[in-house]
Amino acid sequence: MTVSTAPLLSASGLAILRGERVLFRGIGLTLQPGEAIVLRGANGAGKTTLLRMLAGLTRPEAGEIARPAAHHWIGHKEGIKPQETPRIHLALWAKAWGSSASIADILDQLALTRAADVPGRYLSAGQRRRTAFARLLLEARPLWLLDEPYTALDAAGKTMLDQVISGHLRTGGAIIASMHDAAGFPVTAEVTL
Amino acid sequence: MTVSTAPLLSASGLAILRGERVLFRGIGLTLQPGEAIVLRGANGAGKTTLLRMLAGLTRPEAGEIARPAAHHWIGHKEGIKPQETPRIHLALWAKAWGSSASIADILDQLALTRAADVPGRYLSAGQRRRTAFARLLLEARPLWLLDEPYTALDAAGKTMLDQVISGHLRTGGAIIASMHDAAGFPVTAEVTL
Amino acid sequence: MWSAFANPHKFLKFSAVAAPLFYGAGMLCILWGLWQGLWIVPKDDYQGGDIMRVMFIHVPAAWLAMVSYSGLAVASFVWFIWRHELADIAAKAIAPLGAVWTALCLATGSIWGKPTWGTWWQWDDARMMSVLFLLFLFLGYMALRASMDSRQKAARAGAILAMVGAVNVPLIKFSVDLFTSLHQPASVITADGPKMAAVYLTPLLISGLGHALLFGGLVMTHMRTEIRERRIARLTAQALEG
Amino acid sequence: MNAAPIWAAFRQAFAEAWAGGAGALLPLGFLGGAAVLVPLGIGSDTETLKAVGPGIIWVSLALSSLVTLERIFQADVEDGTLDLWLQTGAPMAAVAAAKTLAHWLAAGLPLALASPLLALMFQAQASLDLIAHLGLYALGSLAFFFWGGVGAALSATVRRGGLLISIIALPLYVPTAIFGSLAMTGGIGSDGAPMLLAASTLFACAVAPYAMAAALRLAAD
Amino acid sequence: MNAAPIWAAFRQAFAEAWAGGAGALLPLGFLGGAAVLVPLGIGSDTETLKAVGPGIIWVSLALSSLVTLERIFQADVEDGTLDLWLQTGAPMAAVAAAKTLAHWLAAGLPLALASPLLALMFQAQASLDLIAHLGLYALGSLAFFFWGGVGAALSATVRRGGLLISIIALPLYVPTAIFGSLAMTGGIGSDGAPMLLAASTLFACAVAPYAMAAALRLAAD
Ligand code: HEM
Ligand SMILES: Nc1ncnc2c1ncn2[C@@H]1O[C@H](COP(=O)(O)OP(=O)(O)OP(=O)(O)O)[C@@H](O)[C@H]1O
Ligand SMILES: Nc1ncnc2c1ncn2[C@@H]1O[C@H](COP(=O)(O)OP(=O)(O)OP(=O)(O)O)[C@@H](O)[C@H]1O
Ligand SMILES: [Mg+2]
Ligand SMILES: [Mg+2]
Repeated sequence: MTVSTAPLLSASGLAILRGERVLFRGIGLTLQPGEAIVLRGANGAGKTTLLRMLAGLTRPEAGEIARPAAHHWIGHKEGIKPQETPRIHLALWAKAWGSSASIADILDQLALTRAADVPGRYLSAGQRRRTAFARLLLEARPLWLLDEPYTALDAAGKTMLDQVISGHLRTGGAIIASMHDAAGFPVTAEVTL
Repeated sequence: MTVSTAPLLSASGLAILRGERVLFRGIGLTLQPGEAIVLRGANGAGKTTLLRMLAGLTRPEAGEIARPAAHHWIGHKEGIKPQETPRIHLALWAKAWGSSASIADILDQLALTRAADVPGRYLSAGQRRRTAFARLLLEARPLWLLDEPYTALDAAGKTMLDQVISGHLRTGGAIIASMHDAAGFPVTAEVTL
Repeated sequence: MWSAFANPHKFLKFSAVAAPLFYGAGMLCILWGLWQGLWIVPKDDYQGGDIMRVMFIHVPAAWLAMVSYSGLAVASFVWFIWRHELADIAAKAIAPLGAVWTALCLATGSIWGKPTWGTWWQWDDARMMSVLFLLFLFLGYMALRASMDSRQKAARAGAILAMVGAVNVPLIKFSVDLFTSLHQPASVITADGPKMAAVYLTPLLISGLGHALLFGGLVMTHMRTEIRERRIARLTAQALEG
Repeated sequence: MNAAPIWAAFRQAFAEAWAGGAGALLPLGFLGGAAVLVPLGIGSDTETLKAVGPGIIWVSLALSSLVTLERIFQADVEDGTLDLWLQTGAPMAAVAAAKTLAHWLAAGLPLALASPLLALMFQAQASLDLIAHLGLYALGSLAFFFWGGVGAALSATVRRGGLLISIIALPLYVPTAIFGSLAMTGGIGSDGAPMLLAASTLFACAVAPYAMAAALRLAAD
Repeated sequence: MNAAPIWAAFRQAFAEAWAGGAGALLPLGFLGGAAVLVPLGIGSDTETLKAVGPGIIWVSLALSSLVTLERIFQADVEDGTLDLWLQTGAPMAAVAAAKTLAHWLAAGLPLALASPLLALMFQAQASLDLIAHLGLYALGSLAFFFWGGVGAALSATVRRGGLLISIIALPLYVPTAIFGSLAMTGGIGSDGAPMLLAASTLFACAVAPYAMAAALRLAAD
């Protein structure tokens, strides 16, 4: 894949203030299909803030972001309502995004079959994370923005997620993930805040 | 330390139902001073539920728990109010527990000096965890119950926590921690759910 | 006999016989009371003429409304302290029935009030308001139970509410003495014994007994259903466990 | 415009509104409770009650719309759902309108439907007017929910913003309340009042969603 | 008994009550809003207004205690604070009472203090009675907050349990509302009413904390 393709995401000169203080400035990055960038930085360095910015949720103080591709965003908070079971949650977003993926298959792939009908309020921490990751499989989108994806996952869950991410990268997708541990998928570059 | 000391915690025959289903049954454990037990189990196996039970928060369906020693509990949720800064949070619990520890020192030890006056609502995920762990140092208590303690911590944070835990064990404390990764402190036994 | 109420198995056996007996005896008493009340006793013009005959439903219903709430509170207390599952089953069974009898008291009271007091409802009347809120308490109790996710939690939450809500019962009973009310003061259940004329009193007491028996029978039937449902749930869980 | 996300937002909000227990029964309980407490304080003079009845119903509608709305958007911020909705590609104003409509259907409309009963409790004469009033209450409460939604969205990041909502939303309620009660009392100048009420509701439905969308974007930032 | 945790609970709750924006200004806004909306619906006949004034103030107190309390315990459950309080070793009933008291001081008492102003808005004659009434409102609202706290604790695990709270708490409010309005209207048999009001408040303060504690233990389970 040496054909020069258009980047899925490019940003330059990003800066943000938090409480009168510059959290970071001059951050730029470019992401081509098949690439994985890992964000590193101490607690409170601004990884979550940068990811939210790239997702279009937070307005940068300065800098430019171009994101021609569709993206998925999985943050610290999973976006599952207390009354929503994983099955209902996925059905809802399948509907909203017009996806026709098989929800039963996705639940199976994420080992959520047993918890499929437990309301969000009672899910375990790992089950909540898995439900959020299930959204990634609902609709194919080139760009994935993942904030500390390994959080709360057991060993099997991490392996499963690594496979999903590797598969995504192989088929021309790209990811940016913030992480404190070693990544279990091929990393193109690391950005440290 | 071969002198037979009284256990800090002992439990036997613990069982719980969740949604008409037995989550676990027949769980028993005994914890002597200086011991560390790690709880293992897949996502949703019941680690959090067992820890809450040992902390006296959840009522077991069957079984006995004897907990003669005082304990600290750090769960998935940190117990920090949106308007509380780490400094205020620690001052509050120091007051409630009648502790006279130096809050400035503790903030320093957890590398929270910069975030000491940021309201809970704006803390980063790791800063929230660190604030919760700071409570462990406010008052010396023999038994620590920790649910996935490494979550959201950066490398430096994990090292720091390992040191704190090792120190606690050396001075006759004991811990039970649920974990998905390898522990960075000496583990006496693993219990798998 | 009391042991039968502590042990679900014995209770099932006991109630299999007792519930139909209660229905039968209860219906007999009620019908006799109604027959006396509607056709035999003289009408009392001071109490609104023929409409006063509604008394033979209204007063037993009022008594049962208070008694059933007290029963709910007592059963909740027993469950809360001793964790007798049957007490919770009883509480759960009493609530909807208590609501029905309370509604009956309100409805008959209103119907009686229109000709005698000239109004269906009097908003600042402590007796009427406190009975209305008794109905609210029953409904709130049911809504609270329904919103809890497990049976154990529903029982605990319900018990707390039922015990706290018991403040309302004395308020209902003594409201007519404490406040100026359109409603007449008690004339049957008073400290110095009944003051009502015997022609009215006997059928009224028999009716009251009838309502109590019918209520008791219905509670037992509800409890039997609930016991069986809990058994099925338990067996299903065991089967799933393998 | 793709209607699927908007429809999904509506369904989610509706499920959420019904999840907290017994659904529409509860706002009814709230309204009933308010209606019952008022005369306790006021006394039971028939004339006074008849005079205050419609006013009390309006106020109860306004207050219970506030209680209902307090948590809508705040919960979305706290559990991360708002992030997802902001990124669906659908216009956020439409999503916000769908959510508000769902909550109105679950909590507002049942209140309006119960209003004739309440009016009777307040000694009103049973008449066809009560049915007409039901329509006015329904219209008015729709406006209350939309303006309340703006307040809720503005205070979504402030924990315990419920009372802040009241301060923001109550002034917005005033025109609706004026036209509504004018339409009902039928005094001088009340001929056009139902039209004015409808117009003010229409205005709320047209303007509030954009305000909500802007406020929600701010809440996520 | 060690008072330190109880005092800490009080301080935390007080800080929380004031954090959500402008603190006591907000309940005042709420009460003011209600006071403004009511005459709008009722019309401005002096006699009617004077008659309904005290009732409206009672109702506003009751409703705003509900709005305030909705989030107290629910927030504690959601952010994990409840777990900490349950493990302080201090009696949970005392902690719950301290929290309730703090919220009453921040939101209930200011309302009571504002009542003479509101009464004047409702065309009441300025007189010393208004000050006496202030005391009655303060007493009564304390009972409202305690019973409301029971409702809030019971529905703390149910999201959007606010409306469930209303259904639970309103019946518990009745004795207080009855005695309170009786004491104010000063009709026949009202001699003992202030005493009865005080007794019902005392009863609430004595019983409600235990019910709250039991309900909170349940919410954490
Ligand atoms: C909706 C309105 C009414 C309600 C909520 C109501 C409620 C009650 C209650 C709770 C009792 C039981 C009192 C006790 O045992 O101490 C009772 C008894 C009674 N009620 Fe009513 N009532 C209403 C209307 C009326 C009316 C309109 C009348 C007739 C004018 C009436 C006549 C009676 C009588 C004669 C008793 C028996 C009292 C006794 O002798 O102990 N009630 N009612
Ligand atoms: N209003 C504010 N005042 C002061 N500081 C603030 C404010 N809001 C946010 N901050 C700071 O901004 C930073 C936000 O960081 P962010 O959550 O992006 O960190 P992160 O790199 O994701 O950390 P973690 O690894 O802990 O998740 C934190 O250091 C926080 O203390
Ligand atoms: N009401 C309920 N109905 C059905 N299942 C329930 C209910 N409440 C809890 N559960 C199940 O109980 C389990 C609770 O597990 P718990 O949170 O203790 O897991 P854990 O071992 O801590 O998992 P994790 O590693 O993901 O944190 C989950 O599997 C959850 O689905
Ligand atoms: Mg982060
Ligand atoms: Mg867990």
